[in-house]
Amino acid sequence: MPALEVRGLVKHYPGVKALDGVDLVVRQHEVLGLAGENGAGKSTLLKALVGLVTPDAGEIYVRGEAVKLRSVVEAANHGIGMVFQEQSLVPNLTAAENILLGSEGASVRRGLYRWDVMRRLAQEQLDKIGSKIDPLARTDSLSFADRQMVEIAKVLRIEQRSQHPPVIILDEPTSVLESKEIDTLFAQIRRLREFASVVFVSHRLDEVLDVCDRVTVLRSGQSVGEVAAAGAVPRELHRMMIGSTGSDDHYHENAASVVGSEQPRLSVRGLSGKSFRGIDLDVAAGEIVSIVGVHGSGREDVCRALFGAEPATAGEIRMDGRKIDLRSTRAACAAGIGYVPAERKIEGMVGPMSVADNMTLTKQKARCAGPFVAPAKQASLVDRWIERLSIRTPTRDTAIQRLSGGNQQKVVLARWLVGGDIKLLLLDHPTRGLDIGARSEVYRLMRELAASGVATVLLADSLEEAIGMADRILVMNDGRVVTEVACPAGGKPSPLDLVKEMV
Amino acid sequence: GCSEEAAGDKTATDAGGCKPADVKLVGQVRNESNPYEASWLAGGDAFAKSVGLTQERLTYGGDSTKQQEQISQILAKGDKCLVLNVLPNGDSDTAPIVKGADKAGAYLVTQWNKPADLKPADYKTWVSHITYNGVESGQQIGDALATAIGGSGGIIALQGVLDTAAAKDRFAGLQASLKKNPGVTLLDQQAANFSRAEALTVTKTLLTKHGDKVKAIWAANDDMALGALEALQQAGLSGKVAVAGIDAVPDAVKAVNDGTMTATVSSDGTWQGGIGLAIGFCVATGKLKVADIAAANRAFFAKQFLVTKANAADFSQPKTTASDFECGNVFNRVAGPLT
Amino acid sequence: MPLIALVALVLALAIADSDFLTTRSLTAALRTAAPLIVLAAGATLVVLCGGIDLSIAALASLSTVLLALWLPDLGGLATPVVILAATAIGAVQGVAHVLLRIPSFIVTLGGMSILSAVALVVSGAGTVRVVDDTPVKWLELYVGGYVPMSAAVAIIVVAVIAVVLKVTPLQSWVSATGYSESAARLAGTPVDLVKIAAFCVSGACAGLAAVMLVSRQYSGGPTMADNLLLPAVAAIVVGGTAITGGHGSVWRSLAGALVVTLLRVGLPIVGVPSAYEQILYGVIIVVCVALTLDWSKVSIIK
Amino acid sequence: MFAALSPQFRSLGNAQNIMDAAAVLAVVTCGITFVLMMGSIDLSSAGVMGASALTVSLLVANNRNDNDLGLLGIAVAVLLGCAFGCLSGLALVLLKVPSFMATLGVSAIGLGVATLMFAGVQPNITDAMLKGWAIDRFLGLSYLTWIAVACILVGWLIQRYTRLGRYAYAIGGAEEVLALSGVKVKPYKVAVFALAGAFYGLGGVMVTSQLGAGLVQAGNGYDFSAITAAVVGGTLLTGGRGGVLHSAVGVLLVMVLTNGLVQVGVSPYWQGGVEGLIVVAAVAAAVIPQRRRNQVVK
Ligand SMILES: Nc1ncnc2c1ncn2[C@@H]1O[C@H](COP(=O)(O)OP(=O)(O)OP(=O)(O)O)[C@@H](O)[C@H]1O
Ligand SMILES: Nc1ncnc2c1ncn2[C@@H]1O[C@H](COP(=O)(O)OP(=O)(O)OP(=O)(O)O)[C@@H](O)[C@H]1O
Ligand SMILES: [Mg+2]
Ligand SMILES: [Mg+2]
Repeated sequence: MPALEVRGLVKHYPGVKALDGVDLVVRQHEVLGLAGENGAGKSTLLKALVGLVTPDAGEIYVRGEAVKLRSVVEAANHGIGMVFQEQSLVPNLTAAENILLGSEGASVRRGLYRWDVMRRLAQEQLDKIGSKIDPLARTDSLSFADRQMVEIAKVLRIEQRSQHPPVIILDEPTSVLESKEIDTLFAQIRRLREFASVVFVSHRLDEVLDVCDRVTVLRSGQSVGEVAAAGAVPRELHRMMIGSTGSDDHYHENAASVVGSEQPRLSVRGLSGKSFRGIDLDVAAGEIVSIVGVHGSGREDVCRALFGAEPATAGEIRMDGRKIDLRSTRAACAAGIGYVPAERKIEGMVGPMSVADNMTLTKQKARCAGPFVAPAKQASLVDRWIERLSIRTPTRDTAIQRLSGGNQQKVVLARWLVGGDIKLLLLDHPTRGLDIGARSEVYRLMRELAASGVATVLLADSLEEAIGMADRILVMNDGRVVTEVACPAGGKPSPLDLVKEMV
Repeated sequence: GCSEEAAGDKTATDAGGCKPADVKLVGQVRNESNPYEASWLAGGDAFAKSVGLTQERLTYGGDSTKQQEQISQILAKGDKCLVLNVLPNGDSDTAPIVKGADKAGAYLVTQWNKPADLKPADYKTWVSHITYNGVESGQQIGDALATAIGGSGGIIALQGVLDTAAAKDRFAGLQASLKKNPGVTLLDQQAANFSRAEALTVTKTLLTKHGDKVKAIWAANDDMALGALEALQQAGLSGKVAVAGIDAVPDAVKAVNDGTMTATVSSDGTWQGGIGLAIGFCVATGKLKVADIAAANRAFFAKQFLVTKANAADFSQPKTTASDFECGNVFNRVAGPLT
Repeated sequence: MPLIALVALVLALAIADSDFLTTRSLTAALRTAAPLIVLAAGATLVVLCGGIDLSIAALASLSTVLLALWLPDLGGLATPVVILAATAIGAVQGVAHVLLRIPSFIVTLGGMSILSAVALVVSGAGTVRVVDDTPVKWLELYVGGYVPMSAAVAIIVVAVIAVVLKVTPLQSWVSATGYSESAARLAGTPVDLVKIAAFCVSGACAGLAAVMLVSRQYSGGPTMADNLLLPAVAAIVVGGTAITGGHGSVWRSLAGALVVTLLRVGLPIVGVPSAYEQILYGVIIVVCVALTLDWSKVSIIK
Repeated sequence: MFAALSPQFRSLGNAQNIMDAAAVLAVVTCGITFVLMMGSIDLSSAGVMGASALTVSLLVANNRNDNDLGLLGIAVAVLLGCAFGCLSGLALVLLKVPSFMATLGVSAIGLGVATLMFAGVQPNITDAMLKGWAIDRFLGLSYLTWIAVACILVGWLIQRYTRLGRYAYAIGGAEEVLALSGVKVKPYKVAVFALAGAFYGLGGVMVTSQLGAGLVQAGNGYDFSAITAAVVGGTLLTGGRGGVLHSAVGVLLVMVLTNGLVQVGVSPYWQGGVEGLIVVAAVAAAVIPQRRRNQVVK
């Protein structure tokens, strides 16, 4: 008897059919992968399984029994728990409280907290995944990855909550993790399989095939196929996801532009800030430079400092030889610098505003005639970019928060391109949460931009991505650039070479 | 095109053409939640009942704009025989009320607050303005305190809402009294905004600041005096410091009678609430002609009495009777023209 | 939605008192509402940017004093000068908020006390009479015999603000700032300038409201407009503008200001006793907000 | 600074005076802190305190009627405050009215109820115990001050050790996350408002004890003062930061300030202004160390 079964689930949103009769079977003691393009309906399906989305039609069976899941609590009582795609911890509570939130058990008696018990219970969860963090640390003092670990620790509480073998759903848990942490997580998933079922979502298909026993592929809200992981290759999955064969050349290396050796477009000397010191960096027009490093290496802060979003204490920055004073993001924008932040939900987009408004927020000139907004101009501009980046949205006036994560990211990227005057792009994990197709498109876009002379600083999602895309790689460690590796097409370094320098 | 007034505005009715039953009586004060103004409205009700009418009660919560809004709305209804007895929130509020009433031909009596250069005599239906002489009352209680402390010692003063004529006049009275009693020194003065609670805090602070030097507390109204009394009690100084206020609210009269307070000055809310309506009613029904009212009665100080232990018992009951409101008697309590 | 609340309220008042639906009564109500409309419209911009301006009423009070003091010397020029001064004061608060990074609630709460104190001192703690009010008398006229000039001006102000927002990038800057300031900043929106501008407009509106009050009161006073603060904020919220920023419009505040005025004036006039008036006011205003708020736009209500 | 300017300010008597004067504000601020922690705002204290002041003054021995319920009367007044708080909370969660407006409405209702009870005649309390609270002293401080200290302690315990307190804090941090974790936030929100209402109710009782009479205006000005005190103490209006102890410090700062201005002899005209300036300066000074480039300030 399957642990969980879904039959003909349908969910409509205004303008979209997020789920169009999905079928899904999760067997006992298996790790089921879920693959699909951005907006295929994965998150919606999974949210329906924990009672956060009420389906319009279709049935859900838990261990053969039809159930109606109306809330997270009900789902938890059936043994279903989920780690959400967007991080969902209360920042001002301790890690322990977050782990036990909603199922405090013995740590809260008659409404009264027993901090020592809470600490112990939380520690048990953290020990399961081998995390070293202090349970009583405030969550907002933890790094992004540590917070992700807390989330996983939190969902493992399900074990204590239900007497049945639990079903644990992980919606893109790896997109913000480092490879070491991913290994820990996978070990954890394999341990879970002993007594539970796991549903795993990732856009990194090799990961999916690595950890899963079986993969179900979703397309446009329908299940289009199923693959046994053993022996399958990513290309096969990808073909099912998009319904045709994708290109082989993922990183579009043949489109890599040849960088001239004229004066650098961006030149940074001795840049120092709170978490980085003495950064020197040159990026030529058309060059893609990637900075790699472990968590806390400070590369993200460097990136923000270049955009004027993080104070720099010393150093100078020149664009095309002209010194610029980067104390505000405005100045950076005016100098032709664009920045795509990693935390898309908070920093990258204005959720309730429309796709069109988000896209034209920065380059207002592109939609204005004189000082006035020209609606027709805006409409045609936005529609052109929606088509060019194949952004999946009902209309250009849909609030961006209604889009799937990947499509949101494309809109945020488009924001810098609509003006056509971008000189330097700072991309902080630009492909986080994007499906292969979308990724490939972003890479192609980056190549195109590079070819047209845009300099790019890339904080890649993975080492492979950095190697694949960059012309040159800088390795940062503890706030300093420790080495620089040339990375021309055809002469790529191996990941191992870089990892040596990173730690 | 632009015009001076809204269409449909009528010209003022001929004075005195109203049947008593057609008259509409409106009394407007700040709020119903303090004893003085509650007694004012009660006085208005009592008068209205005596002529077989009811008083429409309006309160504006000490909010000038709300007062204006209410007045303009009530005037816009276009009643022919409207009588208004109004307590303007501050001096600045009187002019628009007067001009509005004048345009609409409503009979208006104002009390307490009025700028000096705005005179009822210049208007047809602004029948009268009634107030008490604040300089006099401020001085009277100042003198009473000076006597109570034997002519020498320090006093502190609690001021009212600084932006009102009453507060300023009363404080001017205190200063006059200080001039007359050179032995008395003003240690400190603070605004407590006519509020019992604020007076309590301010007094406590001033008591710690000046300590034993404080022999008396001068308060610009009884509410503040009562707050000061509480402060004295909490500081263990009950009976050791003389306190005086103005208004003769029941609690203060009782305190004077008990000897815990030195003096207060009577301003008779019940009478004020009735008399304004009475004057307006008499004019509206033609029993009194505006032209016949003596100039001195168009803007006058009403009689006030210093209440001390000697006469406090007389003031514990309202001194207002129905006969005060007969058309022949409405100006019986005139103490003198406004100076 | 706020329109429905408004119409319902007018009907209810008309049923309670048949005199209420006359042209004269409605005209008077419109005229009464004018300063509140202007105040609320200005402050709406600040609210849209995610802040709040608690100083508008104190600033309007101070402006009445300044206007009354300056009218004798400057005549007709006094009006624009006062509005400019109020704009400058708004700007100062905006700059303090943006540069010192103090929450607008605190800046303007402090500003409120400071401006009140200045008004008290400048006016000598008393009313400043306007003997010759010809320079502001035009506000007392009626357009076409029916529409009070002050109300017409108020509506024009609302319309101008609304149109300027709509046809320029300002609308998206303001909303972005209100919905998500950090995202707006990283998108290169001139967040600081937008906020300062919002405070400027709020100040200017307070100045204009002061002109209206002076023309109505024939004087200026240091506490004259103080009591309009809560009604103005109520007008904004009743209109359905989200107090957390982003979503809303000045038109909504116009409707909200009319609702609030009708409640303030209408209830006592139709004969509701004072104590019940307050209770009714409390209940109706809460119900109005419940009706006007667009929940689909505001996910979390604080 | 005030200590340098005025010798009286330094006196022990004045320290007592400041503590005593801070008592009511401390209790009210304690209540409002929980609401602010959730990221909501509460302007209902004026009305709630008025209603509770009238209630208690009519229920304990007084000059208006023959009631003499003593402590029971006080409990009823506090419960009434609690009920008003509930009302605000329900308006917030059921009608989805923002707390700013809901509590403003409840304040008006409270004032109306108080005016109804007032009915034109000032109720003076004669209850010896209640009056004694303001007069009698223990270790140099009035009973009211000790009540305030107890309130702060209880408030702190609630904030630190109860689910209500921690969830209030969490709601201010990330309300939507609580829902994702299966926590029903609505009851907690209502409970927080009710708790705050109870504190206001007690505040109203304390004012009555101080003034010896039940005033409709008992809570005048406490709404904004309490918010000011809480914010000066470091509680953020956006929620999720600060707490009862922060607020207690804020109350003391504000009281020292008001007291100091009178002691130093600043003209009454200017006092409000100077106070405002200092509050702004204090908050500005407090935020300088935690200033970050892209931090949101609303
Ligand atoms: N709350 C919502 N309101 C309206 N539309 C929504 C909502 N949530 C999701 N959608 C739409 O439903 C579709 C499926 O979205 P979903 O988030 O399930 O995709 P996904 O497969 O998880 O994508 P990704 O890989 O980018 O996370 C998308 O077109 C999205 O725009
Ligand atoms: N030396 C340090 N001491 C304390 N905190 C630090 C230090 N270096 C960095 N941090 C903080 O740690 C966090 C992570 O740093 P940062 O994001 O720059 O690393 P990263 O290499 O970009 O990580 P990722 O691989 O996730 O992109 C940041 O909030 C940063 O401020
Ligand atoms: Mg998803
Ligand atoms: Mg990073």
